[in-house]
Amino acid sequence: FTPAVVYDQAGKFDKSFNEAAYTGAERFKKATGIAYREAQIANEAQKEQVLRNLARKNVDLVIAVGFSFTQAVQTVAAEFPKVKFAIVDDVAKGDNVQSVIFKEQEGSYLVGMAATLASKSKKVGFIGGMDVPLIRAFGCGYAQGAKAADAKVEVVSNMTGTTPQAFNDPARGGELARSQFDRGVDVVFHAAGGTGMGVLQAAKDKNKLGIGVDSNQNHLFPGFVLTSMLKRVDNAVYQLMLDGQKGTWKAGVVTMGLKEGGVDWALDANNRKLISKDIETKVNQAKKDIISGKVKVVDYRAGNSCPVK
Amino acid sequence: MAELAIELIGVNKHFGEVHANKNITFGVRKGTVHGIIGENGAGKSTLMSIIYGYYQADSGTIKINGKAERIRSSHAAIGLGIGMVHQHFMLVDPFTVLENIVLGAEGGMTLDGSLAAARTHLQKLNQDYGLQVDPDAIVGELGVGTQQRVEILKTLYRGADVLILDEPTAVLTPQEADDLFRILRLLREQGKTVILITHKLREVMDITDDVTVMRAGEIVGQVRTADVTKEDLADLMVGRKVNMHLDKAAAVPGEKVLGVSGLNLVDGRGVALLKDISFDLHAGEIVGIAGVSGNGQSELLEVLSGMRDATSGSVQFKGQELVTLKTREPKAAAYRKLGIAHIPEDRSREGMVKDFMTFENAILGYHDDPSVRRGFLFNRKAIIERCRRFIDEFDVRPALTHRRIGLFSGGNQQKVILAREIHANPDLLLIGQPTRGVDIGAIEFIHKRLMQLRDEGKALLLVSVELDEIMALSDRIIVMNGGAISGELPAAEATATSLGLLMGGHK
Amino acid sequence: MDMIFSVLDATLRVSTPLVLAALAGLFSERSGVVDLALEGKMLAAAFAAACVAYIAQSPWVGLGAGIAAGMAVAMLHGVVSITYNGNQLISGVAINMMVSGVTPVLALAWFQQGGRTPTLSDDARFTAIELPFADAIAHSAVLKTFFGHNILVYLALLLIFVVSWVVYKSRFGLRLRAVGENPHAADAAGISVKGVRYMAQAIGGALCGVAGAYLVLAQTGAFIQDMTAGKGYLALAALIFGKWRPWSAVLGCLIFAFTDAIQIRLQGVELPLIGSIPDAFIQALPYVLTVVLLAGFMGRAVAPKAIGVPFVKSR
Amino acid sequence: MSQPANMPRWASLWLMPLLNLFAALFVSGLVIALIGEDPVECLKLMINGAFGYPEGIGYTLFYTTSFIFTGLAVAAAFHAGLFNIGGEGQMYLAGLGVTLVCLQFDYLPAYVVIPLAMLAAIVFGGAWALVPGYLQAKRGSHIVVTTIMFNFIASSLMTWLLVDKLRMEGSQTPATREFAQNAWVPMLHELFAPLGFELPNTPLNASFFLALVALVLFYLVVWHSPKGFVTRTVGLNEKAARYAGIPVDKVVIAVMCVSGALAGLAAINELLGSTHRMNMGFTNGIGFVGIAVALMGRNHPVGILLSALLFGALTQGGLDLSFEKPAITREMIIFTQGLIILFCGALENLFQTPLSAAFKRMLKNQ
Ligand SMILES: Nc1ncnc2c1ncn2[C@@H]1O[C@H](COP(=O)(O)OP(=O)(O)OP(=O)(O)O)[C@@H](O)[C@H]1O
Ligand SMILES: Nc1ncnc2c1ncn2[C@@H]1O[C@H](COP(=O)(O)OP(=O)(O)OP(=O)(O)O)[C@@H](O)[C@H]1O
Ligand SMILES: [Mg+2]
Ligand SMILES: [Mg+2]
Repeated sequence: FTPAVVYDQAGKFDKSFNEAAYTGAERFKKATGIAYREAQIANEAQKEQVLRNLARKNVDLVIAVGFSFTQAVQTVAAEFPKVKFAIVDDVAKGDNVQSVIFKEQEGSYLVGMAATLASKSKKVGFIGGMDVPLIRAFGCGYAQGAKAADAKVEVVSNMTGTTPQAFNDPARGGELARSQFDRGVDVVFHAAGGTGMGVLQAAKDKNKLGIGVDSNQNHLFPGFVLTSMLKRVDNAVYQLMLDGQKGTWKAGVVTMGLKEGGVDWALDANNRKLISKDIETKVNQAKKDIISGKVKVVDYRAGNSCPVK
Repeated sequence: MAELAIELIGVNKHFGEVHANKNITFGVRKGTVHGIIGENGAGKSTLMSIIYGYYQADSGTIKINGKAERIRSSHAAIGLGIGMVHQHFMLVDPFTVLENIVLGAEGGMTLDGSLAAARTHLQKLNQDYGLQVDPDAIVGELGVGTQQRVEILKTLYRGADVLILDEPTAVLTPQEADDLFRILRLLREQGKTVILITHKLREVMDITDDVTVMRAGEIVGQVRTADVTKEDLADLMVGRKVNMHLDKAAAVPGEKVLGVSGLNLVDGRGVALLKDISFDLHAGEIVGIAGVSGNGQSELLEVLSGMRDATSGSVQFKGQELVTLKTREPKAAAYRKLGIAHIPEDRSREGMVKDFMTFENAILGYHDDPSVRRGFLFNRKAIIERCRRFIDEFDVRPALTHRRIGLFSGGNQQKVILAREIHANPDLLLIGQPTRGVDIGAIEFIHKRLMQLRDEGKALLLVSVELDEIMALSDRIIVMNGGAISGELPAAEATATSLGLLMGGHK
Repeated sequence: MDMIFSVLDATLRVSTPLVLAALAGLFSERSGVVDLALEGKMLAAAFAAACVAYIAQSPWVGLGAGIAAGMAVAMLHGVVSITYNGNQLISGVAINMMVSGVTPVLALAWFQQGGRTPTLSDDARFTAIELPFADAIAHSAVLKTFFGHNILVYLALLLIFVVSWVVYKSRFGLRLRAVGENPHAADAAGISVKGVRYMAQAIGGALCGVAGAYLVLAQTGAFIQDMTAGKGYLALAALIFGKWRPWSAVLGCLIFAFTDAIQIRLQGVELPLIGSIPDAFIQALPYVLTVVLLAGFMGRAVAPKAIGVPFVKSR
Repeated sequence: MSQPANMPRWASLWLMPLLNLFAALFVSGLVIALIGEDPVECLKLMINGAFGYPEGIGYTLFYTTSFIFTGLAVAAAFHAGLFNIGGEGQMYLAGLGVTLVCLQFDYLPAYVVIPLAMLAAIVFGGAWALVPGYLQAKRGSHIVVTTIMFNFIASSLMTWLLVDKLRMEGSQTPATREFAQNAWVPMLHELFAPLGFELPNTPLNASFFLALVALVLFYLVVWHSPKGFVTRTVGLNEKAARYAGIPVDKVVIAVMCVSGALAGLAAINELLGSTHRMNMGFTNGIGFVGIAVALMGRNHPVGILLSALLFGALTQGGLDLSFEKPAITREMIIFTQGLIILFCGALENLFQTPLSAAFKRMLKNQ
């Protein structure tokens, strides 16, 4: 059994979902001793090429990371019906394709609540990377959570830029965070990859709180990272490979929400002191309510709009 | 024998396959003015550049004040008391005079101190040599004559004992040239040595003590000026008999080709550059425009050639009004099509594209002509043929159609431009400084060609700062001063004195 | 009031690396060498500063390393453009690519953190310094802007004065300008054209070094792949905008930084009459403004005459 | 620069660039060895990846196609003395034109919609370059600054359009819907299939021929037509251009339009030849590579063809290499590209002195 992972343009070490996928694959390798192949594309045309190449080289399961692969996966999967394909972050059609999508809004909702509860100024901030629907879904979930905790809270939101560079500009991230702090924000959540490093750094410099994203970033600046919104791409990739190996892999759409452990908030030794009992109970309660369906978090992508501002 | 300031023994210099200086051996006596003459490309500038450390000789010895020296850079030359005023001025245009003078000889890390010291020194030099140069003027805005004085001041400021001047008078008016010579004589009196490169034999006879004649990289003669005549020098230089006197038949003016009346030009800053200019020009005559440069001649050419719009007035060309002419293309192109050709004053910057091949320059301005195109493409063969004809007829050397024109000597560049404009068979030819920097052989040729053109019935308007040239070629002479016409007289009646008075604005 | 302060404060912070890079470009371009390599110089400096500051646990050593790296890249640009008379535009583009490629490779090899360097602790960074009597002027937004920054911001401010003094009032400055305008004239005056150009590269490299170090040591606390994010090009644009004059170039940088600060604060804000403008348009604001300013007020920019032309002794 | 007289033409035309290429490869080899890989093997993998098998060649030529267009775009402006850094934005906007046409009209037959899309690419790309050109000509705004700014503005504009206006219903990818087949430029493997040739399935498409035609036309126009003559005159000596009666402003504007249009044609290759939809950021640096391609190719079509091919090969061979050798990352490839540009494009005089000395000695010995 040979699995393979294909990273998108942002690159394997994007401190975001590509990196999380890499972590998952590594975990699989460690657990099973099975090596995997990996590839990274540099432009549009290479997407199909790389997928096709891997399919041809007797790879059993090809995992494409990122919504930009959707089209390529659909095309190539149709050409190689015997090979299993998977895509993370979007839905691709095909009888041999599994699509793993996350309910980012649910995890964001939780950290939004935590943010409001931790905020003294009752102003919380959001900093996204590039202005795309996925990132807007983060922001929208966050705003819903924030407002749920306190309807009067103000959510200040910024996007970093309009090119993929927006995920790699920590200086600008820091500047955006500072601008929000100057406007009274005291907790800021970033969904901006490498740019977010600057956000968290600025939070620390200004003695404010930041919220990490994707992986657990609490340890980066202990005492200054309130929590992290976990998006377990690593789990998803690990699970995909494991299923592939065991033969339990199935085509179709897999949605990873709070219920499935696909998203979560992070509580560990690094932020233990920042999270009061009150926050912890309220957030965990919300988590339960979402899982049980009592609380519905709106997905920005569903209607291209957000119920709260 | 007097002491030698500079002595060269067996100096050789190659540029690739060109042997620019062949086994040069000669000496310059201290405290003299030493002339160096020779055709374009004879190797004069190269030789001087070697003395100034700009180029390194391939072989040979250079002695300064009797001591063999290796001059590796201009810096070293300056240290040995050598100063050079280059053919193309080596000035930084946006700098002030003062800044240009201290450049490279500042004397301290900060500028304010250096400039203050230089200012005092400069005042003294200004006084000693009767130079009137404003230390705070921007060099780029100065006239060439003043720029040259700045160059001389630069060398004096550095304490030069030997002053090399490469074609200093090529761009000067006679008055400015006279002034330069006055300065050079003063320098000689003070014991300085001057080396003077020039194409003007009159100047050589006027001021030099010794003359060295170069031809094709070699020294072909070294004489005391007192021992020779102009004609001897010319023959020595070119290697054949040169006819220095133009035989001019009387003009037979035909119909009126150009009628200028009440022409005015005011620039963006409100300065009047041309004031109420009126004159006529007929077929078969040459009208010369004399004047100290900067008195509107250049602007007049620009207006008449369509490169600049007049503010008011009328220009009638073959009965057509040009000033109000509405054209879709730029006026310069429209005028050319009507039959006005133009040889610009600043040939190397305006009249040609240095990086273009000869054949490309041969069609500059005529690139839209049906005769050079085939559909939307060029007719390459026709262009080359045309260029070849130019080269043959005007004896352009080297006779290469595929050589960057920047690599040709000034005289040969001028011939290509001349050929191009004459070939267009214009009714009116505007000519600016036709022989600037050109050697006497080429001058002879160019003058003959212009006369021939006149005799074919063309109208020629000639602007030149060389009074000799104006007087030799023109049938009528118009003198300009301060943007206005200060007088007009038949060439036969003109003398240097009468023209000089008019040029000074005395009616 | 607070908004004004916040904007001015951000302007100062954001403009600092731009100003330093623009001044660096000024030396290079005034000497006649086109400097597209500003980006690469800065990025290399950021990388070196991050690595060394982390290892030495000292921002000053990191700054030194940044300066050294900036100068090293500048020397490469110099060797190509000055000694080998190479095409300066190509050299700049190539150097930027090389630095952009090699830094993450080295970072990965040395720190195993995916092309990043470890996050610096506060001891290894330049943090805000509190100036005395800061409170006394707390009522003035404009004055307050100048307090509570890190030392490099003040260094940059100081350097503007130093640079404009050097360029206009020192012997080196005179030679620099001469070499960029007319190298043949400078050469004839006994000045080593190549020497001056190398010197300009060295100074420019050092300034870029400070700029790059600022990004890491003052702003982000770690090196991240391509973290200069086009600042070198923006600085170059500001330099051209300022017609190659120090204060005008600084003004260009300030305009960029200022509109950027405004832009950040305008995102998502409902404007009277217009309503909410898409973020994308607001983000384009600094660039649109630059174009408008260039077209409307700045007039023709006249570059140093010899810029981009290798100096070859001949006429 | 004057030609050293004692070096044969073939040496300066072929030998020196080759030596430079080797020098660049040598230095990158050193770096590769430094990270513990075998440089020779890597080089082999790379060359094999680019030229060793039909599919590799297909991809190499596909990339080459786009690079030719953006390279020509930069070169065209260069001949008029303009440094157009805006190829990226012009290509992006041209993509918008193509997209709008295809979204509206892709039900029309191919022979209508494809030319229409090409026209749109030319018009949109040209228009995006026209503004900087106009500002340069009439207001003296420096073209380098304005084109950089226009790249940023283009990317802002396109992000907004793709996210909020053109995005396919129900998808979260900032991309349009797929264009109907009518609008697809025929792939080479499809074109050749009826002739009995079996080519691998690669994005190489008929735009490649368009690129070759563009190269030839470029040569003819620039060096053999009055238009090119006028352009080069403006580029080399503006004063002489005015003297010659050339409308300098108009030429500057027109050349910028042509330049933008050429960059725009690269969008045809990418959108109608390969992705068949508009993705956010589809230009992907192709416009910038065009600068390197043009400069290295000395703004001459033959040079542009060769350097576009080199960059195409690096893109494709680099992918294959990093595929086989995970240690050779994308960043290593970028570094190598930079080295090659530096050595071949800027250090062309590196070996001049030693080489001409060698030739001199050889001539003497004969
Ligand atoms: N930099 C150079 N590179 C190559 N060849 C050169 C260079 N400079 C001069 N030459 C060659 O050397 C010869 C002598 O040139 P030089 O400039 O010394 O002539 P000149 O006597 O000063 O001419 P002119 O009267 O036109 O000023 C020329 O014919 C030319 O071919
Ligand atoms: N870079 C060069 N390469 C080859 N030859 C050159 C070069 N520069 C100058 N020359 C040669 O040097 C000679 C003299 O050049 P120079 O510029 O002094 O001409 P000129 O006749 O004095 O013209 P002008 O005074 O009008 O500029 C010419 O024959 C020219 O071919
Ligand atoms: Mg000469
Ligand atoms: Mg001469």
